Amino acid sequence: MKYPPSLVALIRELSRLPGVGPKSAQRLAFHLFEQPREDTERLASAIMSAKRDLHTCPKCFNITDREFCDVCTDPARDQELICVVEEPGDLIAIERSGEYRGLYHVLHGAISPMNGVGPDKLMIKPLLPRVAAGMEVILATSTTVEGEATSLYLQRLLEPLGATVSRIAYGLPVGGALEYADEVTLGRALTGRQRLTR
Amino acid sequence: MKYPPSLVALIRELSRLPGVGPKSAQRLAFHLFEQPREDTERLASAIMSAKRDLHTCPKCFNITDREFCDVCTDPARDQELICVVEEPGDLIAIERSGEYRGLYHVLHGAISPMNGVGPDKLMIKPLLPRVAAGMEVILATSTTVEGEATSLYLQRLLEPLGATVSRIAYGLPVGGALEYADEVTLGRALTGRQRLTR
Amino acid sequence: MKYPPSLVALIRELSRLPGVGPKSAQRLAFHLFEQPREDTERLASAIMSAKRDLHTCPKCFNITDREFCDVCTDPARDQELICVVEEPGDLIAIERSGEYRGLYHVLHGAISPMNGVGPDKLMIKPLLPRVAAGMEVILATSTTVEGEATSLYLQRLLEPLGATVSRIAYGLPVGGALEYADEVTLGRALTGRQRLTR
Amino acid sequence: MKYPPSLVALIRELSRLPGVGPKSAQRLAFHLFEQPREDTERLASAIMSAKRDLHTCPKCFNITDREFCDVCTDPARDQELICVVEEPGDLIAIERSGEYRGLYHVLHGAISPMNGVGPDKLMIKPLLPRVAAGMEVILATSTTVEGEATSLYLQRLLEPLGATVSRIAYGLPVGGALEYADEVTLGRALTGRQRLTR
Amino acid sequence: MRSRTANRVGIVIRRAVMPAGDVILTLLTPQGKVKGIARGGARGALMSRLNLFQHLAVQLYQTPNNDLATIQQATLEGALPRLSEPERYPLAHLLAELADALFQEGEHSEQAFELFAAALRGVAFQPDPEWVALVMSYKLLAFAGFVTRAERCARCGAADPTGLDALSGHVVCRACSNLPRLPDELLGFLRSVARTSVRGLMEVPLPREVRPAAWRALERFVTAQVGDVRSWRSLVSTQLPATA
Amino acid sequence: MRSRTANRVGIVIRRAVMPAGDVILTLLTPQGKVKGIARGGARGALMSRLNLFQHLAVQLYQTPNNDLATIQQATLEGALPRLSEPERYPLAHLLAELADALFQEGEHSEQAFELFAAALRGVAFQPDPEWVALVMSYKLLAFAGFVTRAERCARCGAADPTGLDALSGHVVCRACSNLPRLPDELLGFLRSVARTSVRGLMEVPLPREVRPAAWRALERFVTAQVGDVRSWRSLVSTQLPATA
Ligand SMILES: [Zn+2]
Ligand SMILES: [Zn+2]
Ligand SMILES: [Zn+2]
Ligand SMILES: [Zn+2]
Ligand SMILES: [Zn+2]
Ligand SMILES: [Zn+2]
Repeated sequence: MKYPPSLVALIRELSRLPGVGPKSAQRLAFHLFEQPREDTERLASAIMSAKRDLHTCPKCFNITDREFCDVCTDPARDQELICVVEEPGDLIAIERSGEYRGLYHVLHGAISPMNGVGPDKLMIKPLLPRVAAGMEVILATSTTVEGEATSLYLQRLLEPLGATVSRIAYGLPVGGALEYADEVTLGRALTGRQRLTR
Repeated sequence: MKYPPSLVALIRELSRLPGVGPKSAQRLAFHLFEQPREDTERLASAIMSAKRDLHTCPKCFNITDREFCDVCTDPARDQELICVVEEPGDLIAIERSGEYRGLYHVLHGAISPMNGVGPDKLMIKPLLPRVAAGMEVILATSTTVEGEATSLYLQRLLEPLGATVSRIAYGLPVGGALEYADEVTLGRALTGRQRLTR
Repeated sequence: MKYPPSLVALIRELSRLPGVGPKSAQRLAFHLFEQPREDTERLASAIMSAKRDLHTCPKCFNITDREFCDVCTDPARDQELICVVEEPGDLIAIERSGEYRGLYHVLHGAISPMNGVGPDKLMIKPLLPRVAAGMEVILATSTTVEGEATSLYLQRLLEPLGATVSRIAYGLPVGGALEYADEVTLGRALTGRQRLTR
Repeated sequence: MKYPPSLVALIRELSRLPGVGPKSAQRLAFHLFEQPREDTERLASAIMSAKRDLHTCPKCFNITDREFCDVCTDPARDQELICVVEEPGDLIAIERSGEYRGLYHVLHGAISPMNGVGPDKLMIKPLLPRVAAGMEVILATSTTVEGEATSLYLQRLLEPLGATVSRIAYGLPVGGALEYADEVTLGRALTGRQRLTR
Repeated sequence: MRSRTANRVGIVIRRAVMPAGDVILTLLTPQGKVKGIARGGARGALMSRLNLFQHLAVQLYQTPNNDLATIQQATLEGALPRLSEPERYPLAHLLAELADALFQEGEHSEQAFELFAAALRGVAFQPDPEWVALVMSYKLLAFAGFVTRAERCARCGAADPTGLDALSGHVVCRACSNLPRLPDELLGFLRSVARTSVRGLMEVPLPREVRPAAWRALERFVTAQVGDVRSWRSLVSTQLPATA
Repeated sequence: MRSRTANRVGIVIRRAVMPAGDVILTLLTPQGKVKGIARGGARGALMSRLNLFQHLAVQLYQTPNNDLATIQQATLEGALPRLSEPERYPLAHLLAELADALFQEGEHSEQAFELFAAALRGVAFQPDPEWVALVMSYKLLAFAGFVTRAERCARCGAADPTGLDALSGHVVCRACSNLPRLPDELLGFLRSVARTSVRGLMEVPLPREVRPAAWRALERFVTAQVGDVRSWRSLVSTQLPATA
């Protein structure tokens, strides 16, 4: 049996999405086929509108549909505190934690020479003019080797500017038993222990 | 931070897809944002075209973009053999196995009174005029309770028409060790054993 | 810190068990340490007694603590039916299915030249005198390549003896949807379909 | 088929081990049956010796086969630093990290009233005389609610003794991406961020 | 439909870690008590969410061959970290254990859930968590149909009973019991607790010196009517003398 | 035997995270290069172990239907955290990328593994990581059979060639190349690198001012003989001017 070309095209496009294998692409295609026309139209136009309306904030490189993003234009945010993250999704994860009230800077990646990503490919240059003496910059890149290398690179660049540079804490996740933690994390959790005060 | 409305809309629409949780929807949305405009346009238009071009074959209820589907119009197919399946995806799985050269009939579901699916909700009625004495009908519904019930229901309807009715085999999957099979399947595999002949 | 030698020895012995990694071995060792002495003694003596009391049945090579095993000495069993399996665990899985009332023959492995297991390493020779014309031998080796090769090898040996030789059924497991079956299994399930009769 | 009683007994004893279900117990039993006698004897005697030789250190409640454990008798260990853990396995995990050179105190559990474990059931009383002004006590109980409650309870007891009390760090595990961290842990990782200094 | 999943939002009232790292949770939800297992939950991505007293949204997957549903996804709706504080922690355990004993699986009750959630919140944030726990324990019992009889002697029906019945935990007259007379404030509380609002009860806390008697009365009543509750034992020992 | 698992100990030379959170690792081991996928490895218990440049023991499970083996267990044998430092990080990438290009899957070689492991350790701990990387790059190339011809002109065979051949990366005579003359120290290094011990080479580092030429010679040779290596591009930009 030959598949109808428009079914083939749909399956091919869907299987380009990250995390969607050929089997799930087929399942998604059949699902879309069984939905009412309004629903599929809503999906297609949501995809088009998002692409048309969204761009990166010229200040912090977060995703936005205005000139500057919601964080950059919020006067209640602490303007002396910048949290540097790798991806827009990291920014959203931090926002969701509800523990942070400063600004952000999205690098759009981490340094990885073997993948052709040097510092010049990341939004590092536009970060420097944002940092002034007396401010704090929190390096919240991943705790992978790539994220740690990016953090060390930024530390060297930022310290001469007179800013306080800090690194997101390594340690045990909430809800964990020591027994299930790996040795490296456990070692970092011990050396990074926090003094308790009443 | 408030998310841009078109990002929110995109995440909401994506999370309606089966198997896409809120976290994956967000990841998909960011991915689409980072793609070139042509790629996202191609996805959106593939969704729209599929919806516009595809419908079910009036004979076997397979998905097609012509009047009748590719299987129904292929004269090389064995016209005396009909394989009854639950979903269009099952038809494709069987086609992919390469072991079958007859026709199909897609029920678009299985009998499940608890979910409000009676025989009248399925494409059972249009199956009967397709069956004549001397033909063989293979019941290839799932081996779940619902699929088995649908198979028994069809058997009662089809036997009076003089057709040979057969059921897809229960047994061990290829590549399996007995030890890991469940007892019920193992029992079916033993009672359904096949005589070997040189 | 040096571990106490008897703890080290216990962890080492436990980690030799199949499916017990070094971490689980350590967890098991601590667990044994915290149990009352009677419980650990019962485990140690169960291991020793099993080793002392059990051997393979000289007729069917099942595990037993008598001269012949329970199946071989049960006169109610169908003496004209022999089910050939790879391992004692397979025999038990079939017994548990409750669908079988014949005898067994345990090969203690499958043919695998790459792992140095030829037919001579298996209990194949003692099977031949047990088979006579008019009997049925069910080949219930695994559906892996090795099990299938062993089955074909036995078929060639047994057919000249005038016995009916049959193979456990390949097919869909009970409770499965077609969509999730692999193509090879699906093909076998279709070609091995069973005719339904009222 | 009736199983041989010594096989039944072995399976029953094995399935009492943590993490060993009835199916794995059966598999382990068959495995032991197939091993040479010396190997099974070595396992059985390792179990017995461990039970006979091991007890808890009267000072820190670590597992040992001497009067006092290896850590307590090592003069090179920092005698002014005590790390409090829930289980002996936690102590070993910390030792393996190689980052710690002080002493330990094993509580043998965490406070959990609904499981009948009050502070009196744990090795808390013998900890107090070990703590003097100027020492540091690191509370390395789990980051679960139970471990956190135990840590808070100990903090109240230890602070009046003039010791520095610290808590193992909460944060991101090494090798993690922010995106996959949960919000609570992310929040703790941000508030617990560490100032970087050249 | 091939789906066997259900979404539930509730509070974790019991948590047990199996040796292989699986976590078994009991949640109290508006749809009743549910139990599920999170495979590898003690080390995996769900770890931080699967904790005692946390308010979770979970996806449960029920297979036909297993009685215990599998917890596939969990999102945290809210945590009450202050419940770990020594003066609150054993009280939270008591309430959770009571809820576990009083409500059955599949017994649909939004009210029971709301009452329990309010109780935990109260213990977490109120300045007098002990009083919250006493009041809410009686409220949970009353909701499940267990009300201490204190208006009339539970044995002979005489008016104004004053002593505890060791067997039933109800209040009986002097003729029917030889236990000492209960404090007047406690008698007043026991007579009014079922029909007074939570807010009303919170406004007139029992004096500290009467509370031990109140706990003993509650313990006897629960043990007689509901069954063994293990948290009692830690109620005294966990709270440090300085803060109790 | 029904087992399809194998244990391997090696160093992670490549790591890619798939969108669903799976991690694909390439390890260089004494038994050759192996590739495997850790399902959910970006969030699960193995997370901390599945990192670039880490020395791991893994259990691989090979199913008949999949080419990519599954990584089931991983224990960390050793990490080299200093490789994240700006002056070492791009050099480690270069060595890993070279090893990935030079050694094939299933090509058993303990020596190749030991050489690469020594190279990474040197870059991590030596005070002059740039020199370690240059020397060890040439050593890895030589081990794989790629030796720069520098004794005689690679084109016409004339003695004492002095310039680089843009096409092959070998050294040629003035008649055969119009590129400028290489520095004498570099010519000496190129002529001796294959037959001198690592220790011997480490003792006589090239002066700093000659190194850019040495890198260019290496880049040309690798590009011509082995193929495209992406890490070159970051060699300059990643290292901060102050520390390079
Ligand atoms: Zn912005
Ligand atoms: Zn058709
Ligand atoms: Zn036998
Ligand atoms: Zn000790
Ligand atoms: Zn009375
Ligand atoms: Zn020349």
